[in-house]
Amino acid sequence: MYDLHLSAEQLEIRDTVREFVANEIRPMAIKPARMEALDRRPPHDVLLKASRMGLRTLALSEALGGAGADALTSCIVAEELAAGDPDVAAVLVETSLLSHLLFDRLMTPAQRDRFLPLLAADDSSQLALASHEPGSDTELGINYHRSVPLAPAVQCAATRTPSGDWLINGAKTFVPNATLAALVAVPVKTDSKAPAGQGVSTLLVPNNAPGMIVRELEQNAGWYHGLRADITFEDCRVPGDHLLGEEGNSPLAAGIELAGRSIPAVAAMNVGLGRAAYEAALDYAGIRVQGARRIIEHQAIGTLLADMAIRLETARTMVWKAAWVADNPAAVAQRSVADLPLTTLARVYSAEAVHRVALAAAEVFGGMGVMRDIPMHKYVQDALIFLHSGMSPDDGKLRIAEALAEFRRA
Amino acid sequence: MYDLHLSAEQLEIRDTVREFVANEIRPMAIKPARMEALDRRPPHDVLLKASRMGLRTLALSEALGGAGADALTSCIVAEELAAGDPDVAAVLVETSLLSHLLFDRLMTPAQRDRFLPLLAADDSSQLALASHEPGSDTELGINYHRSVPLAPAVQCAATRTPSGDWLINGAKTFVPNATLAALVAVPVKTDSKAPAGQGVSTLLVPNNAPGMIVRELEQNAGWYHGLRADITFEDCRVPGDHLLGEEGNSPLAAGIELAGRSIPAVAAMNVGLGRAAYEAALDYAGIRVQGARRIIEHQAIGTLLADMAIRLETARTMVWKAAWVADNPAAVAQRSVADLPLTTLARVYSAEAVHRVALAAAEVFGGMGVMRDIPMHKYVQDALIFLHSGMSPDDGKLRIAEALAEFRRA
Amino acid sequence: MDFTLNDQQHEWQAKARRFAEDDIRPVSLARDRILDPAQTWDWDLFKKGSRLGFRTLAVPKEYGGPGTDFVTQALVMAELARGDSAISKAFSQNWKWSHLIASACTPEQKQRFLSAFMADDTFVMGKGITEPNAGSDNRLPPEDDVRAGMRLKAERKGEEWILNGEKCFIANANIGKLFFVDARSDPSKSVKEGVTMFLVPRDTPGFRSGKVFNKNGWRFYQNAELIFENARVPQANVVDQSGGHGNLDKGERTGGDLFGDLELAANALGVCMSACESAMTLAKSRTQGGKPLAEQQSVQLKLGRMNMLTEALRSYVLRVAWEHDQKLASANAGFVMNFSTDVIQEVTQINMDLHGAAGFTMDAHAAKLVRDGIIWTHLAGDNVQRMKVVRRLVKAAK
Amino acid sequence: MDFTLNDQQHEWQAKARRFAEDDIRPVSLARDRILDPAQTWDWDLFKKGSRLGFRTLAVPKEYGGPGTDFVTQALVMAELARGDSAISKAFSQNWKWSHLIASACTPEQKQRFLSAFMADDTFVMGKGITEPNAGSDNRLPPEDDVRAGMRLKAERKGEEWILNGEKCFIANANIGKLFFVDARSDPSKSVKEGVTMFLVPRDTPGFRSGKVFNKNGWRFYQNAELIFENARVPQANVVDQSGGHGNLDKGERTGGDLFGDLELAANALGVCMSACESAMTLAKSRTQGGKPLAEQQSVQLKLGRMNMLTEALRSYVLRVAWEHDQKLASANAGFVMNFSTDVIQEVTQINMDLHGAAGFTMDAHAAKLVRDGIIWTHLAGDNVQRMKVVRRLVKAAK
Repeated sequence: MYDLHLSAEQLEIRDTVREFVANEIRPMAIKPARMEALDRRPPHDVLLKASRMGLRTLALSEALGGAGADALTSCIVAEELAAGDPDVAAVLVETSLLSHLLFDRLMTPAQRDRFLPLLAADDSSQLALASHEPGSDTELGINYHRSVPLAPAVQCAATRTPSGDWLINGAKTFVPNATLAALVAVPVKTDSKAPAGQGVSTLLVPNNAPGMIVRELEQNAGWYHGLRADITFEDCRVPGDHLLGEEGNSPLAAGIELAGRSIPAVAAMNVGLGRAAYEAALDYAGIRVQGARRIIEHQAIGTLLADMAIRLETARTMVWKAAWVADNPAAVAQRSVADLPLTTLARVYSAEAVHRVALAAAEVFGGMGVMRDIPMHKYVQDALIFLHSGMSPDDGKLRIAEALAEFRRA
Repeated sequence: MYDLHLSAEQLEIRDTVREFVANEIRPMAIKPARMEALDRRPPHDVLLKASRMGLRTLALSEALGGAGADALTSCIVAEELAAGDPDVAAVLVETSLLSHLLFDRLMTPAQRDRFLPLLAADDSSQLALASHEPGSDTELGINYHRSVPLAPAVQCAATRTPSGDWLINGAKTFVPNATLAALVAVPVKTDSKAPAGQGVSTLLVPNNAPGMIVRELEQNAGWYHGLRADITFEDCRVPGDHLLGEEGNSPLAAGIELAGRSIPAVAAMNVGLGRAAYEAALDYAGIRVQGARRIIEHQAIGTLLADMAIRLETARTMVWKAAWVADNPAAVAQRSVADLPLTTLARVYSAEAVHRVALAAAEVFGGMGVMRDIPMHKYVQDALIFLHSGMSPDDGKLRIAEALAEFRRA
Repeated sequence: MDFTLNDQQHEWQAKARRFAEDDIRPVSLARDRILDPAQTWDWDLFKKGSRLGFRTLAVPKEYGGPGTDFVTQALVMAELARGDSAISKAFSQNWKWSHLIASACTPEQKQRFLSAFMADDTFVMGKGITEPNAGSDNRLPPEDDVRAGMRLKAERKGEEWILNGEKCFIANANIGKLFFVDARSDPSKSVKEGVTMFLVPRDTPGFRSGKVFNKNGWRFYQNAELIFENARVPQANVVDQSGGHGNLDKGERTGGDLFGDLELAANALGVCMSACESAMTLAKSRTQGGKPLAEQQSVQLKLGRMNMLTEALRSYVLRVAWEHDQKLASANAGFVMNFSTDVIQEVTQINMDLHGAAGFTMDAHAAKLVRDGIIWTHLAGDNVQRMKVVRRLVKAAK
Repeated sequence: MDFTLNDQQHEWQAKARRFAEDDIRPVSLARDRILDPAQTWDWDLFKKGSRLGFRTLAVPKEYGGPGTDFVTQALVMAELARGDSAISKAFSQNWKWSHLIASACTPEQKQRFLSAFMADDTFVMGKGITEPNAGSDNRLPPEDDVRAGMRLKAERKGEEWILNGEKCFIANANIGKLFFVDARSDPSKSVKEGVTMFLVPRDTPGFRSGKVFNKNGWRFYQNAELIFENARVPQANVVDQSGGHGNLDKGERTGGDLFGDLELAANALGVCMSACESAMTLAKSRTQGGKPLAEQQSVQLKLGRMNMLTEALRSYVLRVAWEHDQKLASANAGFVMNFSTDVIQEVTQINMDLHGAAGFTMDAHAAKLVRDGIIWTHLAGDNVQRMKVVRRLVKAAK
C-alpha cells in the first residue's frame, strides 16, 4: 500500500543527525581553512563522535552491532551529514554501506568473527573497496550500444603460495577511505589465463598487511568527496581464508553499486549539499534589503528560490524512491514502479538539479557569493564535484538510454 | 511505513484503463480531424463507455455508487486517459473530482438524494463548477508578497424571492464541462453589502434551470483541455434548498483546489500526455535507421531519450507524492513530507518537464515531427496548453515563493 | 569594423519592411488558418512581391537581376519574416537556386533557365534531396555504408537520363516550374561520390508532384512530393557536367548549403523581431492588478532575455552575411543557423508565455510564431544539423 | 557592413596575443593558486604590460595615449583574457577611468592626473560605488525610498569636502594610486540626484584601504575596502563641477557604465576562446575506448555548442564596440554583458565536463575558467544586472 510516512525511527535518527551536524559538524565546516577548500580532510574527532553515534555502521545489521538501517534511512542520514559537510559524509557513508555489504552479505561466519573486532576495536577505523586501477576506463562513451564487454580489466594480481597464502602484486588508485581503513576489499586477478574481466577474486586485506603501501592523494585536484588514496601491493601477503566469496568469481566486480545502495546514497549527499546552499540563500533573502524591501519580496528572487525548492524536492523524492526500490526490487516485477535504472536516474537528476541550485543560491548572494570567507562558493564547488564524481551525467544518460532500448551486452 | 507498492486494485484499474484507452480512445484520437486539432470535442460514445466503466464517478464514494478512488488512484487513471486523449481525460477527471467533492463532502443528505439520480440517470451527463467570471484576475503577479486580498470579486449575484427561491443574475466564463453538465455549482454573491470576496454562497443549478444560458466556447483558441462554456444567468430561478453549505460562506470559493486533488490530477494528465510523446519517440527511434544504425543507437538520440525518461519519471513521482499528501495532510505535521505547496510544485514541475519532453520527442521525429498527419505535433501543442492552463509556471513559482517566505495574506 | 548599411542595403530593407507591413502582415494569420495545405499559397501576394523584386533578388546583374549582396539578402529575409516567416521563405527559396544556377550551370543552362525565371512572376524553383527513407543520411552520410542515403535512381540512356523514385518534403514541389534534383547515378558509390544533379522542369515527361505535406507551422510555404516514373531528363540538364559533386561542396557553394544556413538564421531574426515587438506592446499596454505588465520584474526579465537573444542573433547574422560576401569559408554559417534555432524557439516561447499568462485565451499571432519556430528544429537545430556543422570545425582543427 | 579589422586593430590584437601567450599564460595558474588574496598581484608582469601600452591603451592621443578605438580595446581585452581573465581586467580597469578623466574632468584635473598616470607604469586606478549595504540599490535605485543606496557621506567645509564611511569590493583598492569615489553630498535627495563624484588620490589624509577580498575567481584582480575617516578632499577634485550626476548618465558616458559593459563581454569572449581551444585539443588528443573523444556524438555536440556560443558572443561584442565608437546609445552594451554571462558560464562548464568525464582528476585550467566565469553572475548577469538593462529598453519603447 502506497504510503509516504516515515517510521518513528527514521524521524528520530534524522533529528538526531541534524542536531549532531548543527553542533559538531557545521562549526568545523565553516572554519576558514575548510572554506578555502585547502584542507577538506574530515577531522578525526568528528569521525569518532559520528562513529560512537553509530553512523559509521549505520547499515550494518543490529545482530552484528550496527543500526540495521535500510537504504532509505541511509539516504536520510547521508543527506543530513552532507548538508553539514560532504567530505565527512562521504567517509561515513562509504564505511556504513561496506559494513553491510561485506559483513552482512558476503563474509563467511568465520570471516565475520575474525574481522568484526578490527572494526569494533577502533571507532575511527573505516572500510574501503579498492575497485579502480590506474588507467582503467569506466566510461560507456564510444562503446554506447556496442556489443563489447565493459568490465575493466583487473591487472592487480594474486597468486597462491605453497602455504596457501595469497601474494598480491599491483596497484589500485583513487580508493576511498583507504588511509583510514581497517580493512580493504581488493578485487584481484587470480586466474592469469582467464580473459579480461574474468578470473577475478576479491581478497580482504587488513591495513597492517605487509607489502600494502597506501598513499593519500591530494584532495583539491580531485573530482570526489572524502579521502582517496593510491594503493600499491608489493608481495603483499594475506592468509588463504581472506578470500571473499568464490575464487575466480568476485562478488565485487569493479563498478558494483554496493548492492544498489551506493548510488542513492551519493545522490542523497548531493541533495544535502544542495539543501545547505538553498537554505543559506533563503535565509539571506529574508534578511537582505534592497529597494526598501527584503529581496525575497522581489519577484525575481522569489522565482529563483521557488525554482530551487522545486529542484531540490523533486531530487529528494527521486532519491528516496530509488533507495526504497534498491531494498524492494520485487516492486518492479509487481509493476508498482517503472522498470527503469532508477538509481542512475536519481543520481543524474540530482547532480544536475543541485548544480543549478548552487549557482542560483550564489546569485542570491550577489558579490558575496564568490567570496571564500563564506560557504557559498564552496557549495558551488561541491556541486561541481558531485556533477563529475563517479558517474557523470553524460555517462549516466547513455547508460539509461541502453536500458530504455533494452540493450544487454553479451 | 514508507512503501511504494501499489494496491492490487490500483494495478488492476491501471491495466483496465490502459486497455480501454488502447481500444476505444486511441483509434478515435488519431483520426485526421482530431490530429488537426479542428475538433477536439470528446465523442459522446467514448464518454458513455468510460462512464459505464465507472471512470466518470471514479472518486465518488462506493456508498453513493462510485469507485471511491483516492487521489493517487485518480492520478493513475488521469495519466492513462490523457496518454490517450487529454480532452477526454479533462472532462472525466473534472466530473469525477466534483462528484466526490459535491456529493461525498459538501451536500446535505437531502441534496444527495435529490441530485444523485440526475447524475445516475444519464451516463453521459457531467458535473461542473463555475468558478471564473469575465474579467476576473487570478494571477498573483504584481501582488506578489503584498498584503492585498487576492480572492477575485464575485459579481454574479443571487437574491432570495419572497417564496424562498434564489434568483441568479450575472455571468460565468470558461466553465469546464458546462455544456455536458447535469448540475453546475455556481458561487454567487448573496450579500450585496459584503466587501469583495465575501458574502459569497454556492448554489447548485440543474442544467434545466430556467434562465441559465450555456454557450460553448471555441476550443482551438483556448489554453485548456476539454470543453468550456460561457454561462449567463438571467433571472435564473432555483429552489432555496439548492444552497451548498452555508449562506454567505461558500465552501467553493473561487480558485479552490477541489480539496487538493484537482491540481495533482491535472499534473497527472500532463504526465500522461508526456508519456504518449515519449513512447512514440522511443518506438520510432527503435525503428528508424540512419547511418546504417537504428537512431536509438546514436549517442545523440540516446541522450535525448534518457533525458526525456528522467523528466517524465521525476514528474510522475512528484505528482504521486502530491496526490498522496492531498489525502494524507497529517503527514506534513508528522514531518514525513516537507511543508511545501507540493501540489503547486508538482504542477509547475510537470508542465515544464513535459514541455521539454514533447519538444525532444518532436526532434527525434525529424521533419515528421511537424506534420499534422501524425500525433507528434499535437503532443507539442498539448504540452503548451498544459504549460498555460489554469496556473502558469511563473504564477506557480510566485505562489511557491510566498510559501517559502511563510507569507500569509491578512 | 563597420556596421553601417550602405544605400542599396537601406533601400531594400525599407522596401521589404513596407511590403511586410502593408501586404504580408494583413494576410498572414488568415493564410495560416487555411486547413488544406495545398491552398495556403497566395499568388496575388506573391506576384506583387515578385514585381517589387523579392523573387529575383539574388540574381546577378549580368543576368538582369539586382545583384544584391548577402547582407542585403539577409536584411530582406528578416524584414519579410517579420511579416510572416513562411512567406519570407517562399521568396528566398528562389534565391538559393538562382545562386546555384549562376554559380554552377553552363552558359547554355543559364540562358535557358535564368531568363525564363527573370521573365515570369510566377516562376518559382525548388530542390529535391530528401527522400522517404533518407533525410539525415544525406546530410551526414555514414562512412561505413555506401547504400545509405538517397535512392532516386538515374540511368543514362544515350542523351537522356531515366529517373525513377521519389522525393519528399520538397519546397514548392506543387507550384514550382523548375527543380534541382539529386539522383543516384552510380549506385556502387557513396552519396558523396555517386550522385548527379539534374535540372528538371515541371513539364518533364514522367515527372509530377504528389501529396502536399500538412505542416503545423510555415503553412504558407509548400512542401510536397516529387514523383519520378521513368522521367526523361536530357543530358543537357545535368548540372556540373564534369561529373560528380566535387565543386559543389566547397565554401564557394553559397548557392547551396551556406546560403541555406544564413537564410534560416536571417528568417529567424525577423520572427524574433516580431515577437519582441509584440511582447513589448503587450507589456506596456496590458495591465494586471491595475499596473502595466512591464512593471513586474518577471516580465522585465522575459523582455530582456528576448531582446538580448534577438540582438545577439542579429549581430551574428550580419557577420555571416558579410563573410559570405567575402567568400570566407568557416563554420559560422552553420553555427548561426544552429543558434537561430535556439533563439527563435526561446524567444517565441517567451512571447507566448507573456501573452498566455493572463487567462484562457490563446493569442493567435503568438501561437503562430511558436509553431513556425518549431520548424527550425529539423531544418536547423536538431542534433544532426548540429553535428554536421561541428564536424567541419573538428576536421579543420589541428 | 564590414567586419575587417584595420591595421591598428590588427597590430594591437597581435601584440596582446603575444603578450598573453608569452607572459600571461605561463604565470596564470601559479598566480591563481596563491592563497593570500593580497599577494596575487605581479608587478613585474604588470609593468611589462604597461610598457607595451596595455595600461594606457584608452588614453586619447591629445593626452599622450595611443587613442585606440573601442573595437581595438575589445580585441585587446579578449586576447589578454584568453591568457588570464583577471589579468586582462587588471589592465582594462584603468581604461575605464582614463575614459572618464578624458570625458568628464576639467582641463586642470586632466593635467594633474592624466599626466601622472601616463608617466608611471605602476599607476593604477579604481572607482568606488558599492558599499557594505548598498550594491544593487545603487544600480537600480528604488523609486520610493531616497535613503536607499550609498551612505558614504561628503560634507563641504570651505574649499574642502570631508568624507566619512566606507566602500567595499573596490577594484585595485589596495594598490591603486587614484580613485573615483561617489559620495552622498545631499542626503535629502535620492542616489540619482544627491551624489557627487570625487577624485581621491591614495595620499589623501584620512583615507586608506582595508581588507582585501578573498574571491574564488579572478584571484589576480584585487578588490578591497576603501575607508574614509574624516578624509579631506579639495573642491578642486570634484568631478563634474556643475554639480550632480547629470551628464554622466547619458550614452556619452562611455567612460562609465557602457564601457564597463563592453569590458565584461569582451573579457568573457577571451575566456571562451581559451575554453574552446582547450576543449578541441582535448577532444582530438585524448582517447576513450581507443578512439579520440572527438569521434563521439555527445562530444561533438558539446564542441559545437561551445564554439557556436563563442562566435555569437564575438559577433555581438564587435558590434557593440563599433556602436560605442559611433557614440550610439542603445541597450546593446548591457545586453551583450548579460549575454556574456550566459555564454562564459555555459562554455566554461562544458569545457570542464569534457575534461572531467574521464576520471577523478580535475583539470586545473578548466576549473579556473569555471571559477572565473562565476564572477560574471553578480557583475554582469544576475537579475539586477538584467533588469537594469531592460528597463532602459522598456522606457524607450513606445
